[in-house]
Amino acid sequence: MTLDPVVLFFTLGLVAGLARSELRLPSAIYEFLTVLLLLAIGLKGGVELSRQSLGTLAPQMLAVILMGLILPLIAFPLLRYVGRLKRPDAASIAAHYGSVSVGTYAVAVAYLASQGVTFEEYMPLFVVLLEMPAIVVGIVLARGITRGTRWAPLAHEVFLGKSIVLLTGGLLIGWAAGAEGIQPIKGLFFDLFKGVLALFLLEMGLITAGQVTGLRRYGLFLVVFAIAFPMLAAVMGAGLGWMLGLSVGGTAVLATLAASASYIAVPAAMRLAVPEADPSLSLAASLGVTFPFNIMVGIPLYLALARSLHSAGG
Amino acid sequence: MTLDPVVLFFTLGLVAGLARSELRLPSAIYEFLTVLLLLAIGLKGGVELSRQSLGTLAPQMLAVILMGLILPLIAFPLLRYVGRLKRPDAASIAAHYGSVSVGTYAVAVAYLASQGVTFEEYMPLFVVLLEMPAIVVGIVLARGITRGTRWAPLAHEVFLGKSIVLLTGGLLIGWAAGAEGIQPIKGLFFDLFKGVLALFLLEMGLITAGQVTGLRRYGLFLVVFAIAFPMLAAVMGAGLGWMLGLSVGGTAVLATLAASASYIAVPAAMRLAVPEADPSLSLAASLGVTFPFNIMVGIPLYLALARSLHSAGG
Amino acid sequence: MTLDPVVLFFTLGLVAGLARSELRLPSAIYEFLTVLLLLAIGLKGGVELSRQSLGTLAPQMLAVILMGLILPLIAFPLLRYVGRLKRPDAASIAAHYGSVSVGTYAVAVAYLASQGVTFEEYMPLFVVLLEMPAIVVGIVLARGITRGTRWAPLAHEVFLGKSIVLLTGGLLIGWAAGAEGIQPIKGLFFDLFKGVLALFLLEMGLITAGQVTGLRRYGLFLVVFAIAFPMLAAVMGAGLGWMLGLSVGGTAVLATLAASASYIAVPAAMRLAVPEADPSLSLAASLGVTFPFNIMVGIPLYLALARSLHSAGG
Amino acid sequence: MHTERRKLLTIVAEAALEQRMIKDVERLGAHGYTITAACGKGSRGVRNADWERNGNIRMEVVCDATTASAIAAHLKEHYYDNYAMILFIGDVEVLRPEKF
Amino acid sequence: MHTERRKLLTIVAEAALEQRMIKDVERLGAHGYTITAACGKGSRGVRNADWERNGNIRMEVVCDATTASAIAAHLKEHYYDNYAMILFIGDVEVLRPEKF
Amino acid sequence: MHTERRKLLTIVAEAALEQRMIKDVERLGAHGYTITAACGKGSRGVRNADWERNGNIRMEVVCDATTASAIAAHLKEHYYDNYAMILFIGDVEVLRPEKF
Ligand SMILES: Nc1ncnc2c1ncn2[C@@H]1O[C@H](COP(=O)(O)O)[C@@H](O)[C@H]1O
Ligand SMILES: Nc1ncnc2c1ncn2[C@@H]1O[C@H](COP(=O)(O)O)[C@@H](O)[C@H]1O
Ligand SMILES: Nc1ncnc2c1ncn2[C@@H]1O[C@H](COP(=O)(O)O)[C@@H](O)[C@H]1O
Ligand code: NA
Ligand code: NA
Ligand code: NA
Repeated sequence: MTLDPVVLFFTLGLVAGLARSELRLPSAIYEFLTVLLLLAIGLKGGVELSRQSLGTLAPQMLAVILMGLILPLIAFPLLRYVGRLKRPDAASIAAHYGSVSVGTYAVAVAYLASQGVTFEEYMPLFVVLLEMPAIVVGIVLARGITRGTRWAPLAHEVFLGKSIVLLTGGLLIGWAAGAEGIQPIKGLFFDLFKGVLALFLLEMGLITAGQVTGLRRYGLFLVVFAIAFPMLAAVMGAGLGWMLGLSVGGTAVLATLAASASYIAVPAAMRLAVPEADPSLSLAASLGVTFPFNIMVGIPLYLALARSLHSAGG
Repeated sequence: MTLDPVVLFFTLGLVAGLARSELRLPSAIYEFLTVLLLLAIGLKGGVELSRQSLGTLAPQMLAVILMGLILPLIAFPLLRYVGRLKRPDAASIAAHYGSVSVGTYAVAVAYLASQGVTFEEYMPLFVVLLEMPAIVVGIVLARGITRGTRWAPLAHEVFLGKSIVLLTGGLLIGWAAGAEGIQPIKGLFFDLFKGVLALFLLEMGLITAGQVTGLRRYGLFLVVFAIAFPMLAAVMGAGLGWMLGLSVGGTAVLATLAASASYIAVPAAMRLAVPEADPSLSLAASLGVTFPFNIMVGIPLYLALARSLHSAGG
Repeated sequence: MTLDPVVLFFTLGLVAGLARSELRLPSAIYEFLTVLLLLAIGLKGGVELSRQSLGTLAPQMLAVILMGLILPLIAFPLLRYVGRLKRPDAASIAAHYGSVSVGTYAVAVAYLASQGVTFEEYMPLFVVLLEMPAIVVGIVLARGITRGTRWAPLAHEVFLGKSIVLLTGGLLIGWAAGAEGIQPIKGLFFDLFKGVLALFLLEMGLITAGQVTGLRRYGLFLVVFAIAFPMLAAVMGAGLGWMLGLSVGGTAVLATLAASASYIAVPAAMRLAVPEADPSLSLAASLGVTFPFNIMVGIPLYLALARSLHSAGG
Repeated sequence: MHTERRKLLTIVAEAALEQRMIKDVERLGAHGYTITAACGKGSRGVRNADWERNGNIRMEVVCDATTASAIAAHLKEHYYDNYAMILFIGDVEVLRPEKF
Repeated sequence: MHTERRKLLTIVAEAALEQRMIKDVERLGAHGYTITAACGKGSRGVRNADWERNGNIRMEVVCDATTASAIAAHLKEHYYDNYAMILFIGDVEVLRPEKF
Repeated sequence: MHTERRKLLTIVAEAALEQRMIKDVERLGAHGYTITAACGKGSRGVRNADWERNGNIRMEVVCDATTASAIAAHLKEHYYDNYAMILFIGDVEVLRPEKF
């Protein structure tokens, strides 16, 4: 299983970070790279979307949202009763793993491209759909429905958070402008995509290194969960993709989305809605273990899984 | 009248901003995009300049400077006596509208390109020439010539301000290096131009949203002025372009320059020379109303105007 | 001797800075450009490295390291006994001139390309090798071997400093991924290289302007040294390149490396290990004089030198 | 030159709280505030700004003693248990007491 | 350890004034200054740095009482009417009185 | 609301010292620190952040008087001769004395 070159940049960042190198990308640059990735992914998806009929998409969209609701419901009892975590911590981590990581999605796209595997390019739509539901479930798991959560500021925080605004905005612009309308801006958003992703992963490696060092404190269970649950979720995602009649590539991407854990939208939302949950716990799991596992080991596995499913299912 | 895709990014920023999204580009990135735009525009103009003879340019240059002196003299009485604004405020706003907005120029260039309309590419030279004169007029209008203004620090502020230095620098480098000399750096400055403009407009949308919310305070007159005066100025600019024998595209660009209002060089200069003028007033007008009006509605109108002028004038 | 367009950006920055323009690139952007340059240079070198056998490289690598050890030993007595500088200052400056400047290397590469001269593209390897040795020599010169320097934190500072980590990382990734592996990221790292270099030089010009103004304080000797020593070093570097059987281009590059003075890695290391040395002294020399001299005058000279050496040596 | 005493309330807290802290101090009677980005370390570990909203903000409020303790009490009650936050109060002289 | 009393003058003002404020404080006898970028809100509304020079700067000057009030008086006279600016003065102990 | 007195130690120094200063203050008993980026000017000339690590950092430590003077003494001994650095100490009230 050969590593995609972009992943080598992650390794470089990880090694440099673990060796306590002074290397750091300024936060403004990290922000810039994130904005470029989110818009590029949204735009690509939107262009493709303009070729689809809502009729074919609607059922897929519903199924995907359903998956986003179910995943945290499976994660929670594992965390609460097997892992013996406090209720708010278990609920918060469940929300992280029910939601998605755009960075992981981007690596999956790059990997499929390097493997010459095609997929349904409107999938960024699913990324958007998957961010929200798990958050709602997580909050209800932490609070119970009875105790009134102030949903308004929360919905605002999530729906108007950077990632959803830029992904949705990109989708709409791509959809409105269409393939040739996008041409003049493809120089920045598409030709540079993999390079931008490489730099982004370099910084992610440095950030991950910071999380890894914190892992020891949280014991073995969290590490095991952060590897085992994504694989379980990937199987469900792949199964769903197959049932929805997605291509091999599409199935692999949906598996990756299921396996990925959020580290942007959900942490912010949880900090607001479930402040008693320890944010470093969920970040250590999603950033320190799951993200590196997915991009270095998981994604190739999920593609293999999708392949075997399709060859089996014929 | 279809919107150029780059303008959709402005709309995205505007909507996100009005919805109070947390989305923001770091100021360092906004600076970076501005530098790229200013240099790219300057370079393009410089390359073209190296193909022109001063003889043909000199009269045009003089005419354009004259326009920069006259526009604020028309705006001032309207603001002072119709709008009943305080003298310094009227003078400051007049200076803003006599000067130019590079962002608006960039959108006009992008729009003409998407419409397949060509224009005299040395026009960035006019952008430089138009920044300064209106500032001088504005200061004299505020102070009268009698009361000594300290011009030295002011000239320094304007001539050595970011926008003039980078535009002029770009012009000179483009002029010195010529078309093939520029080749090796076109990857960054030209191939990415529209993408960079799109991101810039995204941030401009967010900034504009902040201004719009402040508009209510200043009453209807300012809003009307910020739309009516640009259209009046556009007619003068188009007329001048036509008399100077510019192409349809060139006429449209000169109309756009006349219609655009500064929001970088002039605010800084006025803060220094006419501190008693309320800066939020002029920004609300030029950023909150005129900039969005020009890029979303004005520019296509000005092109139509240029076309009819030329077909009429034969 | 025509200036490469990228050098015109340096001139623009220098003039703007000397005229006290407010123009500045945000430090985050300067960081970003540096990261891009270091990675791009490393990647290019790494790709080429994957085509070389260690057998042919080993002797060259040793020779280059030796040069890095000898250069400061020549510089020190000149600074200490001719220039009458304090011991720590002389040692620190010697270290700066024994080490290398990646920015100067990048300009040399751009210049050779514009002259259509090829060179051994694995040379970034030499850049890495040349950063370290002079630092060790400089510290020993300042402290003597007797007085125990705490080398551990120092080695950490240098080996894990931004420049070595990114250059080495780039070399390894380029080496591992090879020419076609790098393809997908060439859009960012290679196609934009010269544009990024141009912006970097613009900022370097502004920084240099700040140093120049400080030069007066340090008297004539420092200025003379900062021009004469690089030329002396260039002769040695060219001679070595010729003896190692490098091409004309390679000889010119090695001469440039010898002539260049560090302004990133070494200042940081010296601040840590020889704090009593005045950092503004060495920066004024390397940034205020040597850097501009090399990129505007030196590099073409060094190429001419390499040419004559090869035509003479046949 | 005539000056008057006021309190300088300084709050260092995780950046995620910025909007809510602004609402709070204004509601509790502060006439203004100044914010700078910061990083640091305390009982809740290292907080640095180099990714997302993981950094701190440092907010200063010049106000009278009553407002200062009102804000301090409010922040203590609502945020101390679950958020990274400290605050401290000093004495300062101001020129235009009516402003603060 | 021996220390001496000095004044800590803190000025928060719109960034456009930076160069002029630097000139002023040096001319009025300050031996140094420290500046950090800031945003905030006051009687002239919200000021944030996310575009052009629309942010604030926060300048600190450690100096003796006379210098402090000289600077304060000068700034009040020249800038208070037309610019966003506040200042406040506190007491601090320093190690090297000769420096300040 | 009950408060207690503590010292606020503010250090402005060249950014290159950041890591070492952090080690020092923690070793000398500080329970935390807050750092902001700064530029400025003093006896060692202008220091601005717009290139490499040429800027300053501004570190604040809230602690008891003994810790404050211990840190001050240590910094004075180790850095004053060769590095750009100043420090000053003020009085502040804190809510949770046990934290500082
Ligand atoms: N003793 C201290 N001195 C200065 N700043 C502190 C101190 N303790 C905590 N802080 C700051 O307050 C933030 C939150 O503190 P904590 O809630 O203790 O983690 C830290 O990240 C520091 O920036
Ligand atoms: N009461 C206050 N406390 C802290 N900072 C303030 C206060 N009032 C104003 N400021 C700061 O001073 C700047 C200018 O104030 P003003 O001139 O009142 O708009 C504001 O943007 C704030 O950053
Ligand atoms: N009198 C002062 N007031 C405020 N800050 C100062 C003062 N003197 C020095 N500084 C700050 O401390 C840093 C180092 O001072 P110095 O060691 O004197 O160069 C300077 O760069 C300033 O940021
Ligand atoms: Na998931
Ligand atoms: Na105009
Ligand atoms: Na050298």
